[in-house]
Amino acid sequence: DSDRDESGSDDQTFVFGAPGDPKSLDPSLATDGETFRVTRQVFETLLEHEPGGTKIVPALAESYQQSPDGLKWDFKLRSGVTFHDGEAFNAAAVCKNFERWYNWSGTYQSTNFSGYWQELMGGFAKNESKETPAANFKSCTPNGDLDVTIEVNKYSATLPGAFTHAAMALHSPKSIDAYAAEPPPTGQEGSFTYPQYSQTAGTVAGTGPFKLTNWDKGAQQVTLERNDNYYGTKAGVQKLVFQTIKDANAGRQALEAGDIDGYDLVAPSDVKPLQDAGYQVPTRGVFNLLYLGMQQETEPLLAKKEVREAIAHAIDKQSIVNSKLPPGAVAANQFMPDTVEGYSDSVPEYAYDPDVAKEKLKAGGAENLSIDFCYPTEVSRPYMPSPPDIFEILKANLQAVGITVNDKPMKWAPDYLDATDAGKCPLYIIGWTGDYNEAFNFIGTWFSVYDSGWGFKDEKLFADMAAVSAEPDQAKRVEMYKALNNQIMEFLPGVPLTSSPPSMAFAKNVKPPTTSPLTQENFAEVSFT
Amino acid sequence: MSLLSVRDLKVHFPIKRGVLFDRTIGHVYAVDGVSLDVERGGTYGLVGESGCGKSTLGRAVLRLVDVTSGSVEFDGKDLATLKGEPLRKERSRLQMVFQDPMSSLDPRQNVESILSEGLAAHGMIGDRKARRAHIQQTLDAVGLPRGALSRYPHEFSGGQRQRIGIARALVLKPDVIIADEPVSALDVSVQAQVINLLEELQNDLGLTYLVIAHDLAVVRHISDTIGVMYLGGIVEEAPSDVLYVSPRHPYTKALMSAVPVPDPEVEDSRERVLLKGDLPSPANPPTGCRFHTRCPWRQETRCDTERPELTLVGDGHKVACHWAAEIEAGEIQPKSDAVVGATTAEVA
Amino acid sequence: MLRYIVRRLLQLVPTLFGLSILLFAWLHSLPGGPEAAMLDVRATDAKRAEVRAALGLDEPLIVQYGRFMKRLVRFDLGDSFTTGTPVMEEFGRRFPATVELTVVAMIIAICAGIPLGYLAARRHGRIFDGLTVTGSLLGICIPIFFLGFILKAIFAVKLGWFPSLGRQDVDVNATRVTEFYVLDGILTQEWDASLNALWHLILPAIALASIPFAIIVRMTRASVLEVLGEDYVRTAEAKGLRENTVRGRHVLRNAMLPVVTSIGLLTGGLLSGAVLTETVFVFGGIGSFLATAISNRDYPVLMGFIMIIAVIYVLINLAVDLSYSVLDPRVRVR
Amino acid sequence: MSAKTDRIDRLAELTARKDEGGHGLWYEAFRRLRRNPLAMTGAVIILLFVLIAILAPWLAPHDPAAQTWLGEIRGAEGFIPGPRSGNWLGVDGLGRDELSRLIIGSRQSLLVGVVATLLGFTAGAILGGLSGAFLGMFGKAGRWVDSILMRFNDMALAVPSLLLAISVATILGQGLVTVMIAVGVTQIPVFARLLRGSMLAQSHSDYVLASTALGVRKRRIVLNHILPNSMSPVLVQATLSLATAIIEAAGLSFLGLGGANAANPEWGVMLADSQQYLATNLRLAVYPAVAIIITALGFTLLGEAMREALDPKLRK
Amino acid sequence: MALLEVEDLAVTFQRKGTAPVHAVDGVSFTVAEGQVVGLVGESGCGKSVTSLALMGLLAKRGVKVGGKALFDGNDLLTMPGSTLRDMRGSEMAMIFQDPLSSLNPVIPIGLQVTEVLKRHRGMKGEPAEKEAADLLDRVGIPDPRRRLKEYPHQLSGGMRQRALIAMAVACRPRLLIADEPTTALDVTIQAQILELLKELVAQQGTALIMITHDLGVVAGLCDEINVMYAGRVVEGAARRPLFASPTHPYSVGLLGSIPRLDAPRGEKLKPIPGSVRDNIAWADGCAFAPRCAHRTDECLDGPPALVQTYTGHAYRCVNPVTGDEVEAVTAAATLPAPSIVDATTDSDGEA
Ligand SMILES: Nc1ncnc2c1ncn2[C@@H]1O[C@H](COP(=O)(O)OP(=O)(O)OP(=O)(O)O)[C@@H](O)[C@H]1O
Ligand SMILES: Nc1ncnc2c1ncn2[C@@H]1O[C@H](COP(=O)(O)OP(=O)(O)OP(=O)(O)O)[C@@H](O)[C@H]1O
Ligand SMILES: [Mg+2]
Ligand SMILES: [Mg+2]
Ligand code: NI
Repeated sequence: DSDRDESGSDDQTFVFGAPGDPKSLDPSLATDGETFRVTRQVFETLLEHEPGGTKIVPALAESYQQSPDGLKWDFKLRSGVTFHDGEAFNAAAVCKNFERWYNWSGTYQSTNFSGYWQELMGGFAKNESKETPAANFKSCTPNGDLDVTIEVNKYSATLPGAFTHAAMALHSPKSIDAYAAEPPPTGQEGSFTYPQYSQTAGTVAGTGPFKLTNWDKGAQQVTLERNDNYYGTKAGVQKLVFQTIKDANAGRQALEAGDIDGYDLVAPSDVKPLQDAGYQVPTRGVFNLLYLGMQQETEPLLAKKEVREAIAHAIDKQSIVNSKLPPGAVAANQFMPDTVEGYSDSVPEYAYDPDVAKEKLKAGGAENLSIDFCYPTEVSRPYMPSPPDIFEILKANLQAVGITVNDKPMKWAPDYLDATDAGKCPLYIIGWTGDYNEAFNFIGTWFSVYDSGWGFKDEKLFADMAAVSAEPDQAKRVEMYKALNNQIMEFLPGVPLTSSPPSMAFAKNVKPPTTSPLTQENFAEVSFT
Repeated sequence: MSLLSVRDLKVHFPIKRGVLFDRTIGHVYAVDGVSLDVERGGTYGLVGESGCGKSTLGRAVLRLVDVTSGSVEFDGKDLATLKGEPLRKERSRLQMVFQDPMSSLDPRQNVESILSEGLAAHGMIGDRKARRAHIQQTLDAVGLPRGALSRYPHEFSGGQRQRIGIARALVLKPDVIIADEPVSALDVSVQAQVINLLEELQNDLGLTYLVIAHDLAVVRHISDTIGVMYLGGIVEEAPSDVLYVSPRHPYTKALMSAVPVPDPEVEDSRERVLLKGDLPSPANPPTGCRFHTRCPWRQETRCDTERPELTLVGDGHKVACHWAAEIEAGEIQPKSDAVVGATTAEVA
Repeated sequence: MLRYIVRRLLQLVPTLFGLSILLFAWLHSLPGGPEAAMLDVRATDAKRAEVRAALGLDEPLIVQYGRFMKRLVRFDLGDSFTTGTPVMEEFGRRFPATVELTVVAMIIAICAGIPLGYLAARRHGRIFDGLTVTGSLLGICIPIFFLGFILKAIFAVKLGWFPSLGRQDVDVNATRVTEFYVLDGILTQEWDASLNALWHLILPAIALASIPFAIIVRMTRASVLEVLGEDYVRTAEAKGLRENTVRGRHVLRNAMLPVVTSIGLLTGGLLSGAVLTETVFVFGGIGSFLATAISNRDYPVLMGFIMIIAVIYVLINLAVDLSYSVLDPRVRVR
Repeated sequence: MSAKTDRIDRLAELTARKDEGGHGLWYEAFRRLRRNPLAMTGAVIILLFVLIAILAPWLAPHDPAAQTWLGEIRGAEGFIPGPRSGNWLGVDGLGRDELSRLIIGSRQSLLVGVVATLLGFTAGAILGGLSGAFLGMFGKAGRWVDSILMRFNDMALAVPSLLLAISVATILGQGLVTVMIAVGVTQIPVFARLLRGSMLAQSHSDYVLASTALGVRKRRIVLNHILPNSMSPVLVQATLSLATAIIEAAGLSFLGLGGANAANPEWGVMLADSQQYLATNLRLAVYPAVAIIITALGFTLLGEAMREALDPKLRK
Repeated sequence: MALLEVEDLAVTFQRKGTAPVHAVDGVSFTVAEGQVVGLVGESGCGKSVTSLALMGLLAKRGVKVGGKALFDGNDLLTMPGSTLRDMRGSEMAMIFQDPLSSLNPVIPIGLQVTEVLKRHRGMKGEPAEKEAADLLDRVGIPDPRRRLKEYPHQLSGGMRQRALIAMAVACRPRLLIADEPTTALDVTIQAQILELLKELVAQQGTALIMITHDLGVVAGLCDEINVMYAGRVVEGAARRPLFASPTHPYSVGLLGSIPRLDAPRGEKLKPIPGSVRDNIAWADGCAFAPRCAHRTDECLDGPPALVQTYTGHAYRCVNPVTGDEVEAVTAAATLPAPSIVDATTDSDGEA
């Protein structure tokens, strides 16, 4: 390990500790962040977010044009780009990717594989299941070598964010042919065998600054090597290794021992000590939200606004921020962080005030409220470093205003996720990290239709959501989002709690990548100093 | 008719081995065709080397091990075929005294519960007071202090423990007591106390004994009749005085001459029959006469091939040897190195 | 001898058979059923039924079991529900790490435990003895995550003697033959790789060894104490043999007998108990995979793992018995 | 009588009395234990902790669940107030008094140990007892019953305890009861084997034969003789199990199966919670770890000493 | 001069928290080359402890050894450990009671024999093997070559004891201590072993200390016999005088307790009442007094001295039994007097 750090030349190995294993080397088959962290270094998208920000900027497309109705998207492609396998990047290659996705059949149509495609672009050329949404993708038309037009059936707020999404990164035409040659994934819903090409390095090829060379599942390492033919600034290190480290302490100690050069998800209490010891601990911009969920059906008293208000007033968000969250964390007052466009400055506030809370409880006829409160154990999320602790604080808050809280600890997966999703928990804590800068990615996820996690039906709210989702004009949408935020907070379906920026840590001799609120760091920026 | 009569008793223990399920691959012929009679009020002594099947025979009589074949007739009933509850009921009439007075007493039971257990099992003397009186009477009989009732076995000396063991057998007022090496584990001085006690009890209560021991002197001391066992079978049986005066079986002769006598005069002057080798395995007994492998008088014919029957040779004297008469008559001489004269001992 | 081995191996059959029935019934009786792991929570009942039908979960248990057994005899443990890869393949990739770790841990536990236990017995009732007994207790009591953290804090972070994670440095280019890294290095004569892998094994192995070490110390101590009181040791002394002869030939050899038995069982236990160590030391291995399988109710993986562990248990026991019969002629098998 | 014969009698009396064990086996074992300093150390430790557990509500200076000092904690700086007057061991990550939590925690921890051990002990004793009884007393059919029971036992050994714990958790949900049951269940095969072996040895003893000869029923023999005499190794194991049960329970809590509960802290859970502060506030891990270690030490010392005291070889 | 002169040998076991046990309390005797000396007594009287003390095999801790044991003029008790180690097995050797437990179960007989040869006679390899086979042959083990490769459990009891004897005599020791060598064996085997011992003594002139509880065994074997009780020799004499005219009431009692094969049947045994107890202190007087039917007041005037008669007969008793008294004493002993121990425990039992 040490010789690597001392050698100073640029053919060095950079080892990064990731909190989980990737699932697939083909990002279009994946839905998880750990997969995307890896594939983002290998594959590139038409558009991307500006480094360190949430603004959408051109990537493989040098520029793009949106038709006023938002149905036609013209991309002017970058020239002189080649895939890792030597194939040229051009309009035909782009369309080959879109057609691959659009024409997926059989097991590929399962949400297990094409979850993000379905979310971003709807269904397929031929939907095989009733549950698959109607296709929104209409066509991809090359206009010459470097111009391409993508048409959709109707405008959706997922655009243009979809074109930045890692799941829609572009593969080389040769590799797509190779994928097609392989038998499709086998198995039933939930139990699929990933196609071989997505499990071993060699077939997949993108345009990114790194090439995939090895995935050692036993050692839980993915190895990438510098793409020396990269069109842009070449990667700062010769070799990039993502090593899975699930245990936060192990990550920290590995960094201190010099075995790794950086890791993600630094525990809040480790941030300051690491900084004090001279390590670089850049903090991302906040792009997530932790909230207290309420299910109005399992606990009818929650259907009363007074009771929900009482709970909101009872909670001391700031004490959570102070004691449990990393530097840069803030208390939230609506269902999105302030970094998202559409954030409203004028939402109704429910300040911490136990006395008001008690009164509201009385008004709601819930003085003796006794309520089940679910929380996950054995898990740490970027927006929620130690759920049991946060639960304890919330519980103490609620008990202080006379609510009896019944602990319902559960294991994160699948128990907790199942229970909260199915509406079995009257109170629960959970959160969301945004995929791209679009308010719909936050509030739309929760409030656009009836959701068993909330258990309420507010037709007006649902209709307004549908409207904003179909509005192609960006500026108009932002205003509508602000209004919606006010509307939601007026209704108060749950209590937004906090937004906390997850931190990364890097060794002293590393020039770290620009942190991204979307956790979309570009490791090509990394180099040793 | 005798009180206890054993006829052609066989106890074979299977030797098991197998791949998935155990399969019998042979037998230990622990007791292999024994017949004997014990008269009411009499004492039958059984001697023999370690492993020759004495204990097994004693246990088989009590049906503590399963009998392979043969009969054990007790007071007209065949115990060998009895099972379950009837057998359990019958047990009150035959009792056993064990070799090791410590291991045969449950260390966690006090004397009173040791003694009352049998009574309870047979529903005898239901009244608590009467039961206690009976137990105390028994204690008196074996010479234990009355205060012993509430004490535990480990608080007694070896001799006293053996007394408890005897008392346990006595409380049920049995007809027959089988004593399996009752004194082997005791010091000589205590051994004498216990032997005397057994004799006294027999005189007072009219008990019938089957006494098992490896010490010929002890057996001879208390028995009326002695059976000498060798490798699962009885090779000689005679009234005890007769046996000492005129042992007829070569094995008995050897055994007799091997018993040390605490008297230098005798020791220095007696002739010894020294046996070569050890007791063969009962799992693989020699053919013919079981003793032929070690017998100084072994003959070329019959010994190796034919198993001798126990035959009457005199007044109550039975021998299982083809050549008993010839040996007695001096027609057959032992191998020269087997007999050690008195002179060799006189070296010092 | 061969007959005996065959016999013992044949005994595996009923044990495994019983175990499979038991496991099968048990796993299928858990709430949620196997399909719970495979479905999206929002799945409709229709979808659920569809999956159940597809998996054959509607059929009577006995039919399902039959199918399971049919695959089993072909050494096919099915595919993992969570990764979709054949269970055998997943194990093949991860088990070597666990085995390597276990073996080194046991070597450490044995090499440290037996001499210490022996010395403690020789100094029975003195301070050294007391310290050893108490010290071995700490080995049992300190949780592995804590011990692991401390070990790393001292030897990896502070002193920098050992690496804090992984099985091999990332920049070691080793050829993989068997997935046993140390062995691979030896086979391919890449000594550096082998040494590097060994180096990575030390700390996790020490952490994992803490419990077996403590048990071995105590067993050796008790066993030596017992043997020291045996008549044949007195005989050896009466023969005027040199002290070392008495110790080595007469005391230790006999004292090892019960220790060997427990070493076998401990090894089996470690194989399934290495989860925490593997997590703390980021060691790969079967542990974390198994933990995930458990929480996801990944039935094929669980079944496969338990069956494999059962086989290993039996094999280890056989090995123990065989080595026992080498060490102790009294139990020599025919 | 002369003065000298009096002396003889007195002498005899003296010598006899000296030899008097006086009481049952257990009493003697106890006497030996009392002379053993290690055993006494163990006993004192256990007594102390039991006392603490009993008197916990009065001993604890603060409410263990009250997040009184939450406001002082700076998560972003990893700062948690350490030992100081009023909070003798400092506060934990949620601003609760660490000492109070440790004291109250002794209740749950001891409870887990005791209940889990009792469970394993009882179930194991039943299984092993049945097995031993059948094997020892009921001939061929008994051997069958025994081998079936023991095969079960072997299988149980092959199942990782974690899996066992988690399936208990899926059925019962998370919580202390789950942990108790899970830990207890893993102990069952150990107890079963031990009791069976011990009973097997006892069933060959002469006093069992003697009782059979007396015509005592088999069931009675098993219950009155074999079982009580086979118990001592099992009891010794139980004291040792108590120690391991606490540790195993801590392990399961660490994996999140314990079901944390603020008002009823448990050492294992505290230890698990402290994991996030290992780097910054190691003491939060050290306190519960030390508590567990000392308790385990107490039980182990006592158990080991008991093993020695009850060892028939050492008993003259 | 005698080969071994034991003078006032005393062994005290002392453990923390318990009263000291005077297991051996001033034992003196001598053994000359070619002589067989018997130590007889009931269980627990200190026979084994005496022999272990002579061999230097007692534990180092918690044991206090006093007196002198001159072997060829050198005191065994104060000898440095290494010298003693050199002597053990070569100059003096020991045979133990239980032949199975005294042999290492996991080592072949051959190695157990050759290791002595290696240690003391510097033999190695084939010569050692050959010598071992010769030794086994000499003690009467048939087919010795094969037996060398076998393990103790494969041998019968008699053969094991022979193997032990072979090891003991491998270096032709000048002193052989046999601690109850035949107690665990059958009488026919016992006779074989005793015969073997006699031969060895006769052929090699070894001095033999024979320890047993069986008066019958010593009657045919020993030249001198010492009867021990509670750690002391209570009577010592040559073989014939001892049996012909036992002087100490204890010896008389012992003889009266043994059923004799040659005595007429029906004669009642005359046991000593009571039983041996561990810690009877000689300091107060004769330790045998509580069981002695012959006791008088003087018995408790302190420990009786060892009286030496001019015939070489020695006894430790104030009221020795004279020839014609033997009958009377033993008769008295048979009275069913409640034993003293019982009487006292009686009262204790109620407490
Ligand atoms: N339960 C059993 N199973 C198998 N073999 C047995 C059993 N009990 C006794 N034997 C064998 O039967 C033979 C006779 O044993 P038994 O105990 O009757 O001998 P014994 O004459 O009483 O010997 P000892 O004098 O040593 O008590 C021995 O070889 C013994 O090993
Ligand atoms: N290590 C020891 N610690 C304490 N007391 C001991 C020890 N060894 C022996 N003794 C005691 O010393 C006394 C003499 O014991 P010893 O073994 O010499 O008797 P023995 O005459 O050989 O008896 P046996 O015929 O039973 O072999 C006994 O009372 C015994 O309890
Ligand atoms: Mg017997
Ligand atoms: Mg002795
Ligand atoms: Ni005898």
